[in-house]
Amino acid sequence: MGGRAVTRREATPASIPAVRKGDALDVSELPSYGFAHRSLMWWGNAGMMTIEGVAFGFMVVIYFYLRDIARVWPDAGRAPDLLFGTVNLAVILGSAWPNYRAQKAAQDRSLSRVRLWLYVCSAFGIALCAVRWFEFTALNVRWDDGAYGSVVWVLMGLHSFNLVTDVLDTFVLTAVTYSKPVEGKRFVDIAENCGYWYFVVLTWLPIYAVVYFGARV
Amino acid sequence: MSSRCRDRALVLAVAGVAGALTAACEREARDFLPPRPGAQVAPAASAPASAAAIALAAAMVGRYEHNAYAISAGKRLFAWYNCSGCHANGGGGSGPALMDDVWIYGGDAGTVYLTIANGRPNGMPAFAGRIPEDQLWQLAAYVRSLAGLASADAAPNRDDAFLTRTPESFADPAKPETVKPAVATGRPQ
Amino acid sequence: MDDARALPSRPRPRRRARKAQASDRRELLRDGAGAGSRAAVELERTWQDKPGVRGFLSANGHKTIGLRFVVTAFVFAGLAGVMGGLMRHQLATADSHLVGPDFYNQLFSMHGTTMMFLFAVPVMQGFALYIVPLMIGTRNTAFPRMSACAYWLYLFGGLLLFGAFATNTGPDAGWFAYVPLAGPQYGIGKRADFWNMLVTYSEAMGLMVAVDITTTILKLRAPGMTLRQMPLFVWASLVTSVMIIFAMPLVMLGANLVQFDRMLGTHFFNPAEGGDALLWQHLFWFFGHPEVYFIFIPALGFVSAIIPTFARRPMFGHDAIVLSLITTGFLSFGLWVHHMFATNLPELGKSFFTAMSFMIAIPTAMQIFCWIATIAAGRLVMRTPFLFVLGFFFILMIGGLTGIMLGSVPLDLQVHDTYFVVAHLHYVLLGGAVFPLFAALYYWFPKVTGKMLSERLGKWHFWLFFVGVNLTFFPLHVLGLEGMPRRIYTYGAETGWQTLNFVSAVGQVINDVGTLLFAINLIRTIFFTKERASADPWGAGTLEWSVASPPPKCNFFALPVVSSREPLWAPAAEVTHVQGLSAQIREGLTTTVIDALPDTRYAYPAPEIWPFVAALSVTVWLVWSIWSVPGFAWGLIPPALAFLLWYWPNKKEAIEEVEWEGEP
Amino acid sequence: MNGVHDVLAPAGPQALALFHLWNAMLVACVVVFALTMAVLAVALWRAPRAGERTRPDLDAHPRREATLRRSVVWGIAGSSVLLVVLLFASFFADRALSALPLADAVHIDLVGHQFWWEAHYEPNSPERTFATANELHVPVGRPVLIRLRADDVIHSLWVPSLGGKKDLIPGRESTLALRADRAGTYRGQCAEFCGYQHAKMALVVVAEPPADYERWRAAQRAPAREPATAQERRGLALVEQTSCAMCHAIHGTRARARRAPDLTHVASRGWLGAGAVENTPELRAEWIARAQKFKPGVNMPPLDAAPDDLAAMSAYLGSLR
Repeated sequence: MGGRAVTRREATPASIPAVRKGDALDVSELPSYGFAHRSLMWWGNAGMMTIEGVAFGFMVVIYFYLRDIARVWPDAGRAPDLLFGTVNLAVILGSAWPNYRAQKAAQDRSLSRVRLWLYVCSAFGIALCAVRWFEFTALNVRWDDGAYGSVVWVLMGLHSFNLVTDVLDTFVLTAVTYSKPVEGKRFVDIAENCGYWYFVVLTWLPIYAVVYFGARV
Repeated sequence: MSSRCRDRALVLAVAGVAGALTAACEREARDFLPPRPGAQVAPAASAPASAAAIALAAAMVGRYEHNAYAISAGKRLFAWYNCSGCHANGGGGSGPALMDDVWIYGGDAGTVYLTIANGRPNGMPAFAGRIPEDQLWQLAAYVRSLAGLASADAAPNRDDAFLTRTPESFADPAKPETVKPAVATGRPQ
Repeated sequence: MDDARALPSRPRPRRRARKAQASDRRELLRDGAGAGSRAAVELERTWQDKPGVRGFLSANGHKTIGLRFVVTAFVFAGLAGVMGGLMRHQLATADSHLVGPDFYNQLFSMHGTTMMFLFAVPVMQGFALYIVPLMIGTRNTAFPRMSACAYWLYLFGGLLLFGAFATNTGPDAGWFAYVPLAGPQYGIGKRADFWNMLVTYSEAMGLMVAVDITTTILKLRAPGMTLRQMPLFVWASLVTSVMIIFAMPLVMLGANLVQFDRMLGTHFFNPAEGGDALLWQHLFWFFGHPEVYFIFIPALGFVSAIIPTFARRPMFGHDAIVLSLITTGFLSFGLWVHHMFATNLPELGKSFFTAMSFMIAIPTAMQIFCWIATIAAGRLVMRTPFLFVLGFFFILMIGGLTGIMLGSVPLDLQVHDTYFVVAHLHYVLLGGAVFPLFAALYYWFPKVTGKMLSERLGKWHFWLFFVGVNLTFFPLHVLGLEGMPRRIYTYGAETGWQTLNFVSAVGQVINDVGTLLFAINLIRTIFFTKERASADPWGAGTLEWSVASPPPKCNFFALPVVSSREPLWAPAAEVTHVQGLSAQIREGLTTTVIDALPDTRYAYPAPEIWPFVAALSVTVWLVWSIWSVPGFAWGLIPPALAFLLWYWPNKKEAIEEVEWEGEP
Repeated sequence: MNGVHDVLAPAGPQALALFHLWNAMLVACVVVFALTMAVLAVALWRAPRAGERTRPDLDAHPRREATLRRSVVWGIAGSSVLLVVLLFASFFADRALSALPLADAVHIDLVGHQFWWEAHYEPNSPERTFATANELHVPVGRPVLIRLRADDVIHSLWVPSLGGKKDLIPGRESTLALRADRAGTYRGQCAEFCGYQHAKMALVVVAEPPADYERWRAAQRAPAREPATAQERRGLALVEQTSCAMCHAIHGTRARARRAPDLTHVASRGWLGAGAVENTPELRAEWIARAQKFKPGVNMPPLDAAPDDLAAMSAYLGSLR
């Protein structure tokens, strides 16, 4: 099996500027960074999102597990008020737009546009954190009131942790655009941070549904 | 760094580590065999505890307040001996509340021990002789933990039961004050 | 190479911060076989760790980190082994009073926790960190600083656990830490908190390394190393890493939920307030069963790397083995309930898990048959690594077959939580992981140190260990059937369990002698052997054997181009290596995921102190949070700062990188 | 007094079904193991030897590879068939376990405590219920339906000679059905780690002919025997005055607490402290004085008493048949 002769293939297609020179493959003309799945950062980010996604997913499973064994749900407190959660949903969905623009700008390596949109993203981030604060005040249950309170607080806590770290990331990336020289790799980082923001937005949809409607439906 | 400064840092580090070690050992020891064997067979409830017994008890309660095993044993006994019947998980019922910072007879270790051992007027029964001396100390340590007077590291966390109060480890160690009992109710006014 | 060392050193060119012009590029020093010795010297300098303590703490070469993982893991394993010996000694006689129940509970909890969290997983990940980049032809892993940080987290976590144990705060609720015994009411003191923290540490470590290894394998393979030509050990590492990414978050989450119950008074596991004690068992075993496979699958990779070398032929059924590895990875997520058959879960569901447990035997059987076929069709070189592989067959088979018995719901009801399980799990873990691990140690030792371990001592080690393991653990099957439960610190003489326990203790001593011989072998070879090993002492075919032993700092002076599974056995190819990467900054090549076509050049992160500082600050946070609830929040500030400083661009590096930059 | 506790010595239909399954599994596994090892041995025996420098064999030998492939495929097919057979065996054994007829079952409520077993017979018929601890008596040939609850942490009930185990989990109820077909004493033990004294949490199951069982049951229903001698009377007084009465119950006396094993008929039991010490007068006295010596971590506190006081208590408790 392993012993059969292996058909040799040309190691590079024409589109990629790695050229054969004698018995060597010259890669000096290759780009030193790439966007999306060409960059290692994208893979690291994907790993990160998988890890957190698994944690979120199981937290939601735990929610329904506990709901399933409960006689009444919520077993203490009331379902959270809808106002701030829904405001958050609107703002977070809205934040996808500047995020998209920032990602595009990073991919175009346009420093000024990157800065502009990162500022907008940061503003959205601050707004989201503020709304999140009010959300916690309107949960209508304490974490030690019962299993329902515990699971709601931890779900919200996990997402808030993500939210805050990514907002801080955005601040840092904005600041870093002022540290010269700006390597191309930094645009990749910004683009990937924007990719991660989509994850924060997308995870909010199921968590919003569970936290705000799990105790109503 | 000068050598003297380094020496001082070294001493501090050693002291810190030693302190952590002692604290950990005090907290974690499980002394299954208590220092004094146990209940006297002849009930001693009528006789007031001797000064020596109180001094010993104060010392032992002081030690047990830093020992998680002793406090948790006290907590178990608090339920087993039906202390909750009157004190209701520490919140107070027909007996006074134990979680607050108000003490009728004083909240120091010796007094709490004495209250449990000899009882008090208006309903607090005497436990000396009925239960081993060691358990009196454990109960006293636990009762103090209810008011946040025991070491927070060693104090119990929440129970696997209906939530009736914040866990002992969260109790606020406010300064205890002594309030004279009202004769009729045994409760502070 | 020796010539290159003799050349006078040259200061590195300094440049101003601007995009390199085409004319400048010609002055930059690039690698490649034709680049000459100057490039080689420059490469070694570039890849050298910085000197001094700071350099030691900053190092992020995959060989350094991998080796640190392996050595640290073996130190922890030694300590846990001593605990195991103490337990066997305690149980050797009935009504023994060598240790009391409280200490015994800490002993077996520490033994299990250490072996699973601080030995088995880190040692396999350490091996992967060391071997994988060499095997796939790259200079470092994708995120070396993350792995460096992971190592420090691992070390601090381990030290913290052992520090806790030394101060009588060792976990005492078993390595599975079932609530309520480890919960807020019955897990008194800080013992369970330390266990929860350790789990957080070790899972964070495992996840970081797993992401690193996955990315490395997918994106940094040498040109031409398509997925189908990837060595089996690399496949095993890939499967393991992906499994870790899906399983470990769960136990990390679970341990934190227990910690919230203990610390904040939440009610996840409090049945009186709507929680459920069984929930923890689901969370733990959904991770806990795959955990066994995190240990077992890399070991299968070792075996698959070693057999072809000593059978002098490529592996029979390479593709089938890859498929088996992937299948095993998938199926291992469907087995967790077989640890919970004695609970009151629905019967029908349990039967499903029986079927799954039986099914996972098939891919493993497939691999065993392929290995035997390879041996049958090979020409055998009987060296110590191969002996350990043969021992692996014998012991793993027994462990696997008893595993099938345990997978059956009704039979499990009898033997669950008895010494039968203790026997089974030690057969599986020793046979399935430790024997291959020893094989791997003997096999790759010359690559790592440049010296060969003594064959004579190695064979003694093998036989003593083989006999010892069987003598220690076989009688335990019988004890389990005779009704001896696990985790008891003593038993009465009337139970009749003494004889077999005594035999087991004798086996343990033989085991210890074998291990001692191994230690002597290590010390003798490292400190007293002068003879150097060649680059490829076993005549193996994979890439790690193409470089000197020990490997150069940069691994490859010119990255290889690959066209077969065993490049060193294959006839000479037309294109043999890559040229044109920087010799002055740490540069490598990314390739496409499936076909391994050159994609971009990649500047590896340089060594930095920040991963160490970050790990330290995370430690501060976790320890603080054991003692104080506000500490749980405020303690986040130091790690946040550390990670910020870690990320903040280093001006000098940025300048260098810009000068090597090529736009996509 | 020491009971049988052996998976391979079944004394009831449940354990017997499991015993048969065990035998089938054992035979299958031994055969598989022997075959695989034999094939490996032959392979090792027949394969030529070589050295590190031997040129690796990269040439494809189509016939040899085909033979290997065939062997592996047959091996896999064989193993799969065997696994399916074992799966069915397991499934049918499972069916057999749940097929135990429970029509005239003896109902027992069993509560796991750190570190002892509290039993209530016939909990649903107040006129027939009674409490005991750490020792169950069951009539031979009649099924027993045990309802399991845990008071503190998780425990697991396991009587190997009668059948498989079942966990006792706080907040969850489960049941275990057993039947003893042969008279005898069977030892069970807690099988889920439950703390300091998990090792000494035994449960003795005495299976006896129905007539003996009825006699035992009637005796257990009765209140405690009145003390007959002066020493026994002194013993009772001491038990009522000291810490014993704070946790234990003896029906018909002032000891009515329910935190520790019911002692109304403690003398009818073979062991004290859930299998910690044998129930002899001397050991009983020593147990009362210092249970922690035998079972460190048990909740029974020590008692500071003169030897003759201890002897009196031991004598009184020894009279509670």
